[in-house]
Amino acid sequence: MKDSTQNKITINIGPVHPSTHGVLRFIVDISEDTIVKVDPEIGYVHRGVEKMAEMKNYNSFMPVADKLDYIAALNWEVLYADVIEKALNVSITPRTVYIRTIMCEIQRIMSHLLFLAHVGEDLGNTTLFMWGFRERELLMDVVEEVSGGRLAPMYMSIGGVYYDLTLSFGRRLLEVLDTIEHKVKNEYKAISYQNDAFRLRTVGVGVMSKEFGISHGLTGPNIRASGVKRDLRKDSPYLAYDKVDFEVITENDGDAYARFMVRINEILESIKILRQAIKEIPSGETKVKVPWFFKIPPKYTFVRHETPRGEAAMYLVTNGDLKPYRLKIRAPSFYAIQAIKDLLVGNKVADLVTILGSLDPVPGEIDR
Amino acid sequence: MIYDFFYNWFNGFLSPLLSFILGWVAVFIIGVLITLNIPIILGWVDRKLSARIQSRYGPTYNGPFGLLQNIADVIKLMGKRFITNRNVDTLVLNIVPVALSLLAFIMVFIIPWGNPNLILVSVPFNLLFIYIAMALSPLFVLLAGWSQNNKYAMLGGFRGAAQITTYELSLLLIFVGVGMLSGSYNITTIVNAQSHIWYIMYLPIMFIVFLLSSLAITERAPFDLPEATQELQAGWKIEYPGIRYGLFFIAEYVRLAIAAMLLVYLFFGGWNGPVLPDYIWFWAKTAVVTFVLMSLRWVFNRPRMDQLIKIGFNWLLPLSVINLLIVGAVLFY
Amino acid sequence: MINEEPNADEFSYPGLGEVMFMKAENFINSVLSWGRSRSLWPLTFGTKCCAMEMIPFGATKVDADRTGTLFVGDSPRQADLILCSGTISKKMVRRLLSAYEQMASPKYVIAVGACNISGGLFHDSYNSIEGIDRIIPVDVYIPGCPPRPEMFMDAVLALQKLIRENKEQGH
Amino acid sequence: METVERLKSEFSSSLTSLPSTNANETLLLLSENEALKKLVKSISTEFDILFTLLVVDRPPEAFELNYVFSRYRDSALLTIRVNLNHDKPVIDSIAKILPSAEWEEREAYDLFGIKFRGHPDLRRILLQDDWPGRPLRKDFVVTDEIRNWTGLDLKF
Repeated sequence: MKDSTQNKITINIGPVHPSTHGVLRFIVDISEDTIVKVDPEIGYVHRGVEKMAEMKNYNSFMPVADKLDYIAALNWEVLYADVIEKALNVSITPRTVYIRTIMCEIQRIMSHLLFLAHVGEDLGNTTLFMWGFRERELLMDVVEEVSGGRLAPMYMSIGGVYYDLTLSFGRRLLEVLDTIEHKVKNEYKAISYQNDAFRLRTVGVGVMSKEFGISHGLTGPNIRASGVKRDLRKDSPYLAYDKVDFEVITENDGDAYARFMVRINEILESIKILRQAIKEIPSGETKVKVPWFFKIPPKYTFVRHETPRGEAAMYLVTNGDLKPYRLKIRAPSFYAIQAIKDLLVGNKVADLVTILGSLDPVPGEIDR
Repeated sequence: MIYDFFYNWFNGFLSPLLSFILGWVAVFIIGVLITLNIPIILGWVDRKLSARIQSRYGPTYNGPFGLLQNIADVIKLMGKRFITNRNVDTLVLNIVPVALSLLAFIMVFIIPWGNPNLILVSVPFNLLFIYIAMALSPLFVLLAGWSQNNKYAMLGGFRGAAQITTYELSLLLIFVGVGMLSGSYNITTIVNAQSHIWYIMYLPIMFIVFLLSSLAITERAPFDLPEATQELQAGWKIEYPGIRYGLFFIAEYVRLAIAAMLLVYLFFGGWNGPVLPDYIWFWAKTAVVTFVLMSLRWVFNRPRMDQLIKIGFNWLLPLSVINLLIVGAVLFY
Repeated sequence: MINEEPNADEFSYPGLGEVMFMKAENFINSVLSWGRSRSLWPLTFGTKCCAMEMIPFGATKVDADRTGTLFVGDSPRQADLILCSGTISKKMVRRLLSAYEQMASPKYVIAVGACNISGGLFHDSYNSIEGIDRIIPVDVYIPGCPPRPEMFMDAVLALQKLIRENKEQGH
Repeated sequence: METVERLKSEFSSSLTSLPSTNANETLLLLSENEALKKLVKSISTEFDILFTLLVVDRPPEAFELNYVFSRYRDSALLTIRVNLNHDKPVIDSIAKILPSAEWEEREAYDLFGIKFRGHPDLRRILLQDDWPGRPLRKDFVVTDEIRNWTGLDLKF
């Protein structure tokens, strides 16, 4: 046998590359179209968010939290608001709880649709890409109707939400959900998960065992695709997740196709949650009075939520000042990208984009 | 034959030598015009079709229905600065786009355009000439990949050469099969032999094989691995700015048109058809085949390189051989 | 005499050939600028939120392809326009510069979003650049955090107008 | 929890329980830094994921490292707190035991300058190699000089 390191080529992928989902960089050593070593390099959108948190007062940090993960902005807004409310010992009204649940689930569907679109793009199927964005726009309009913003809505405030839901919101959302359910079950089926060419590229690619995922700290849909039944919405319910009925989606194969299917099924599950939440939403106030400037006594506050990409957490350290003493952000994609350097070895170079896309990383939250 | 027409027309009032030269010049100009117009028209159709499949509009601003869009693209590409990297093989780098469009030009020259007389220059074995023009392209793809001094380009060049070489084999077997059935490698003879029954009835498997092979040889999605945007940026075209990049579109779309026309000639009876005049039959068939070839691009994702080669060698090649043997056996008895 | 004859040494009327040449030059220039304006292929240099609004700009609802803005997604060599969006961190600056330098002239730059124009929300961060016009020349700015996809369309149309009126020669 | 009882008997002298403000969280203070590796090894069967590594800079005394462990079975959390000398912040790496700690430690090295002994690949992760300073330290002030620094040698 010839030594495989002799005819090794080192190629650089990124940071500006159509399939890196933003600005990630991979320095890949390949030998005869097979990856032998990957060195992921991150930090291309490092903005020093954790330092900025120490420089701003609690309310001023909200727009920054909004832009941590720009695909699931509302989830991070809810998480940040939740941390501050926990530290302040403020309890929000029941209507706010439901509004936040609805917004989190809308954002989850939007994020997963974008994931489907990006996997389509990575595999060279531009139509799936365009369709994913077509359905995402429908939900964007719904979010815009309530909050006035599309991508970074700035809808959550500390102690509630900025505006109450509009009158037509529920009816409109249900219409959109019907459309999306129909499209996911029919059109997407034809072009992606029942399409032989799609299965050829994803089934058995990037297989991640249960042990591998656990030891590398993967969470969310990525670990659920490997058969670990773990969902914070079920395990330690927050918001209104203990009042709605839903199932934790798992797949057993742990390959790219399983990760794709978990997301497809989670869209349908989120639609189920939304329909219940719209029906059961109580009336009442949407805000608890919290002053703009406030101090939090010295304490450690830890809150974690299930964002579309996995378990996100914020660890807030306060020292009785107007600003946080330290805010640590735990980004689920950070661990996914960390795992990719062991996951990619032995695969074909063309599978790099498939595996990377199926892990659904977002550089915004990786780099913070 | 259009050359004969011009020669005879010029010969009416000029000397034979002069009419020989002028005849070739006229044919040459017509060939160039056709070659240049195919990418503009087909490119527009491609963009509009893809847009409608993806529930968009496609180009609308430039001219009616965006018809002038590709002309604007060409003008823009011609106006770009002619830049070349350091450390590249400049000669090879610049020869490749010209050579590829020249191969396309040759194919335009020797294929009949919907009528046995509508052929620029008639060549006895024009099917084989077209095959040769197609078979030469991996050489230039490889040269392009090598000359750019870029790893993406080199990988793309290797991929392109491997892909085209793999699928050319099945293509050759198809041509042999058709040649066995009709007894000729001249497209006019082949079409005339199909006046009663189309060859798709004899060679159904080969039709599928030809469909896939022609996609692979034209390097269009889903078989656009050599230039896979998501993997290799632009593959072997990566360092070509300006009009040199535009020339690749000529090669791509002319090969697409030739592939569609060959499908019609070899399997669907060419211009044969009842009641309606022959050119309507031919262009209707070609339009349908082109539509199918184009829309395949927007429905399937691309396979991996090893899978593509596997499909070519494990399925398409044996199937072609089997079909060829059956045809041979039937013809022998 | 009020109108003095110009001195023949200093001034002479252009000859016919010169006029023809100038007319032809003007015609070629106008055709070129029409082509350039109507076929702006962008290099999507998206780093952050604005990139997520840049994709709907090319997708179904707004459809950049209508104006000839084709997302070829290829290398910088074939692009005419950088749609530079999102925060540019200090690590990203040299990549932006090299991507810009790889493009063939004439090339144009659109700065998208508050972070890109002035640092925006992250202006007091230790790792962001306060405006890409410190690094590369910018032709059109799109404000917003993030801007809507329609604003991208507006910016591209504005750039097209500038190019057609020869106010913007590219770099 | 039985794990905590077991750990306390194993590391009796160096492990003290602290009151935690969060639900489901057990907070333990490890006073002996050298024992960290052994401690992590002994809990890694029970708590299988390093959920996050929170570093708090408390000048002039110490860097406070909070290793937050979690497990997939339920939502229990275990936080091990370690204090490091502020002038010479060095601690053993646990990246070999838990692969998920590798990048967290690189990040702590990058942003705080904490050195991890025995780390397989200790480089800067978020910032480029020639970046001046450790930005998340409390003595690092974001000045105009830092904000205008691009790392490029631009001449206009």
